[in-house]
Amino acid sequence: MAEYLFLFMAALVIASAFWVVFSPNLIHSAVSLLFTLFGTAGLYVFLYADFIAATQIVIYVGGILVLIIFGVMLTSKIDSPSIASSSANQFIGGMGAFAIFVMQVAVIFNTPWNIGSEQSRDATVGSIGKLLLTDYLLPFEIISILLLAALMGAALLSRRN
Amino acid sequence: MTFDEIVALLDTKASGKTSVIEGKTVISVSPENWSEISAILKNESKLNFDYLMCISAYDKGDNKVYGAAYNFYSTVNNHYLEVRVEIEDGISIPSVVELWKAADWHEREAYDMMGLKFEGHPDLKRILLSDDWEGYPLRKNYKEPDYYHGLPVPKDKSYWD
Amino acid sequence: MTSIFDSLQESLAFLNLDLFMLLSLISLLGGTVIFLVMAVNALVAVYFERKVSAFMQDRLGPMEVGILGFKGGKKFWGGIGQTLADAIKLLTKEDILPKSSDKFLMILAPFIIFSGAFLTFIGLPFAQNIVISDFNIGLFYIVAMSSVGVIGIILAGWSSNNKWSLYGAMRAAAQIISYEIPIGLSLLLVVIVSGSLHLGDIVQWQETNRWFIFHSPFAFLAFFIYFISTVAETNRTPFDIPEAESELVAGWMTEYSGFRWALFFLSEYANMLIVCIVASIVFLGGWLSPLHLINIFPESWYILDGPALGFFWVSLKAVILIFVMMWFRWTFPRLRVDQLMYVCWKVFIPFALANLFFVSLWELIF
Amino acid sequence: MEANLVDKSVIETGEMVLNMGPQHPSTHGVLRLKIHTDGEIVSQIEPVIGYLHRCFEKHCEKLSYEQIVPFTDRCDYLASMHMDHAYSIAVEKLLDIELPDRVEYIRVIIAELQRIASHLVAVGTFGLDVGAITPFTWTIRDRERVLDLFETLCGARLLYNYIWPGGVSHDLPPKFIERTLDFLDYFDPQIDELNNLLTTNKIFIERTADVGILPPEVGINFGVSGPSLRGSGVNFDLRKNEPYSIYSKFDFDVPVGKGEMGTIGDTWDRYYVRVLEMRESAKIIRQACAELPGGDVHAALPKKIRPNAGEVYGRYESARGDVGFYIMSNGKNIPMRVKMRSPAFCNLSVLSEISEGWMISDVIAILGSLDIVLGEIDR
Repeated sequence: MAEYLFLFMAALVIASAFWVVFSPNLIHSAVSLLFTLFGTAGLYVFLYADFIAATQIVIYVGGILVLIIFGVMLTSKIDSPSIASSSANQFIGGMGAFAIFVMQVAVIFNTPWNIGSEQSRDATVGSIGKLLLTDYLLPFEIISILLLAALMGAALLSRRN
Repeated sequence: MTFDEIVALLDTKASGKTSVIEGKTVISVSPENWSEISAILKNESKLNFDYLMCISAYDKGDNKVYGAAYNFYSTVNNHYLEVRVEIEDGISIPSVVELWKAADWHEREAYDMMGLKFEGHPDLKRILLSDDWEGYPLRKNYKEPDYYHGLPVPKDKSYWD
Repeated sequence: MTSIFDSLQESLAFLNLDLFMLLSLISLLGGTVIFLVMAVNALVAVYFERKVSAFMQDRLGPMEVGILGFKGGKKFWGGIGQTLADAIKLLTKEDILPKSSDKFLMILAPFIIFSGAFLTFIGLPFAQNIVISDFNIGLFYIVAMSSVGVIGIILAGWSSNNKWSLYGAMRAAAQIISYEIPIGLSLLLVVIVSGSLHLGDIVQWQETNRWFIFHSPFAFLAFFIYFISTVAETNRTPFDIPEAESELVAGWMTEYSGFRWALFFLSEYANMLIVCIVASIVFLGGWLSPLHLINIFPESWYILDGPALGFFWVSLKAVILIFVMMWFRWTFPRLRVDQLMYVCWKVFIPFALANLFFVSLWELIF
Repeated sequence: MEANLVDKSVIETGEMVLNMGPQHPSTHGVLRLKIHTDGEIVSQIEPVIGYLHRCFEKHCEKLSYEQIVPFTDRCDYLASMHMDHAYSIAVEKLLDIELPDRVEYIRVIIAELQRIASHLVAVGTFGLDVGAITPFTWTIRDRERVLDLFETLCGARLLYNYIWPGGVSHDLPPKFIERTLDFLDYFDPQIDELNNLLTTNKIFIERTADVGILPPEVGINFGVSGPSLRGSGVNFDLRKNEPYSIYSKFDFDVPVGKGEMGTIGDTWDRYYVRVLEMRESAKIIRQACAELPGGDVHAALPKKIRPNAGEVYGRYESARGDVGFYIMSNGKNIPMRVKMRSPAFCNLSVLSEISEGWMISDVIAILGSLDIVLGEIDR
């Protein structure tokens, strides 16, 4: 059962990711990203990372994807429902992508995966919270300062004059 | 001020350029003098006609002479004046939009319905009828078109029967 | 806390199905239950809203349509079948797709919005054990899922190829994303105090201590911030600017008709129910009986307090909150879009943040 | 932190033309507004009118003076009595006749009732424009009572054809005065209720105060009249300034905008002037009902009205403002030219001027506060 579901999720992620790249319409790409992100959230659930899965949805789907769609709409004529995407430098891009692909495959086959039996875990929220406020406090704070700076920058940009 | 006082004042300011229509309390102005007289009506502090109530275009019925009747009122001095500017077909009347913004739409209506041209109007185009309408419907010699955009115009009830 | 999912799994064990079949069957059953809840909720809530508005506006509201010959007469129940008739009408109506719209997205959008509401219901308890699936991070899950719908709204507005729809979508996106923050911050208060994201635990906390709204003055304020923000989140008056009828015709729904419009409607009322149930669980003691608030009733009354009546109490609290939302709608004019943003960013968020700080202090001191 | 920190040309935004109407919930009829917007901010508005043009003025040149009355009804269909009254006054001025006292009193009572009815619609739909639905149903409920009165009066509820040149079509029905007074007793508390629900509502004030300010001199220059001009603090009401009919006999005030909630001449002021005017109208009706004389309801007129050659410009204070009928006669029984000066026509022309820089929502509120009726604008 779990296997089928995993395969379904993985297929969803890959297929929608393909469509993100190949769709001729930018908005369709962005919508396709919705399914990719959802599928990724599903994969997190398989890793017993329920909190991360929910975070994935609230931040990526509810926040960043909305931002992306806004961005796409603002880059072109906003009131026409066909925003075409075109690709330039296909050859160089293809080469780069291929190189990364080869690298990833190499990494996958060279990593000593620790495959064990299925195990269930308790809620992860508590431990995430503890880790964030103890071991990883500095990165956490740095990220919040970065976000604050981004927030102020956005406010500055959007202000007239 | 009464009508006679207004006429007397206008005579001192612009002598010979206005005349009183016989038997009526109406001033008649020729189109050449109209821009001068209208400025006096608006700016002379004793007259101070700040409120242009109405511009009525009319057709004398002889296919030649058309006129515009301006009804002025002063909200400061509470007096009233009617001025007429009569023209022969084809001659334009100086626009008074600069002095009274209310004249904007009234002059457009007069143009639309009676075909009076107002010189100096910022945007003299049809207001009530569609832009491609032919003829000026309130002229006495106006003939209803037989076709409008290729559709027959129903002229009597038999059309529906 | 057991969930419907678990209990179904137990009670269907006699069928001796393999796990895959069993889980599929249970998922299907659970989905049907949610869909029924949403549909019945929409039917009842729309009828309720019409009657409430009629009452407030010196009208009678629907009086003609009945069910099976029962019309309700000239009482409050007159026209009891009206919403059912409307639902049937909507389902049989022509489905119009404008010629120059983005058809794929226009068809997809209502389903995304609907899924947002639908998925939220999975983790939403109606009473102690009446929840489709009991999540450890229930509260966070609900917040996460209710943020999915906004994508559907943007897509619906944009794909219609109508400027009014686009305005509605832009306004809706800005509004919903903004108001998620005060909602999240108010709920975080509860999480800090009760120490859990699990809705059962939160109610448990309230049982051993007191209703959350009476926890501290800050919690009381948090409830109001939460409630008003949810009114904005569900796009209801006075925050209905995304579909402001007198300005944007119908906002992002302008070009929709028939069944897909019905989905919008369904999700809208479902969202209303969701936020009100969350409010009643998180702040108003959930399935705890309010009789405990004042201990003056004879012992025998506390029979009303048993688990069977949990559903009743949750619904009662939610219905009261829904009524308040309707009351808002038929009383207030609409805010302007900049005023709406002002209320969110300059009033609610600072207050919610201060609230968070003070409630943490409160917890440290007391 | 100066502007040159950001290169504006990179993120420049374009202007969008938004077509509001002719089918739109809050254009109060078939009005079309071409709105040039930058985001929500309106930079320019071009009203496009004429969708309801019914050639009123051309019809008038084919009809006798009596036959025109039903057409005037249809100009301002929310204040038909005012249109009839205005036209009748102009024709009577042209004929130079005296009317029986009873006619004048009846006309004043009816006209003020009509003003209440019309302002109720204006106030209610204005609430609707800013999103408050309940005040609309309440005002419509009260307007219904006025329409009921008119129905007993002449059988019609919208287009009355009641006030004719030289009189009214028939005398008041029995108990009309009692019923009118009953209505007024009922109506006074309703205004307080409306004020509680809408006028003093915080959101309503936020939406309307300081929005769409019409300075008095701009209003006068654009020919704005009626409550829309009085909202700017201009004390200009033809019933006081140039009393026609018998208005000089009555004691009433002319409410003007005082800027209580914001600036003088804002949208709230224009709204509130209408609310106050309803009270003043009630005051006039009470006085007129108390003094109503007996007598005939028709002046002695020949069967065919045939004025001498000449022209007249009759002014009248309708619910929307200064209605003018410019009638030119050439001595026949049909007029040579009838020009109607429509108050809403002039009021609408100021819309673009006062709504620049405001948001789309504000434009709706400003348009609502001008209280236009398209039947009258397009004629």
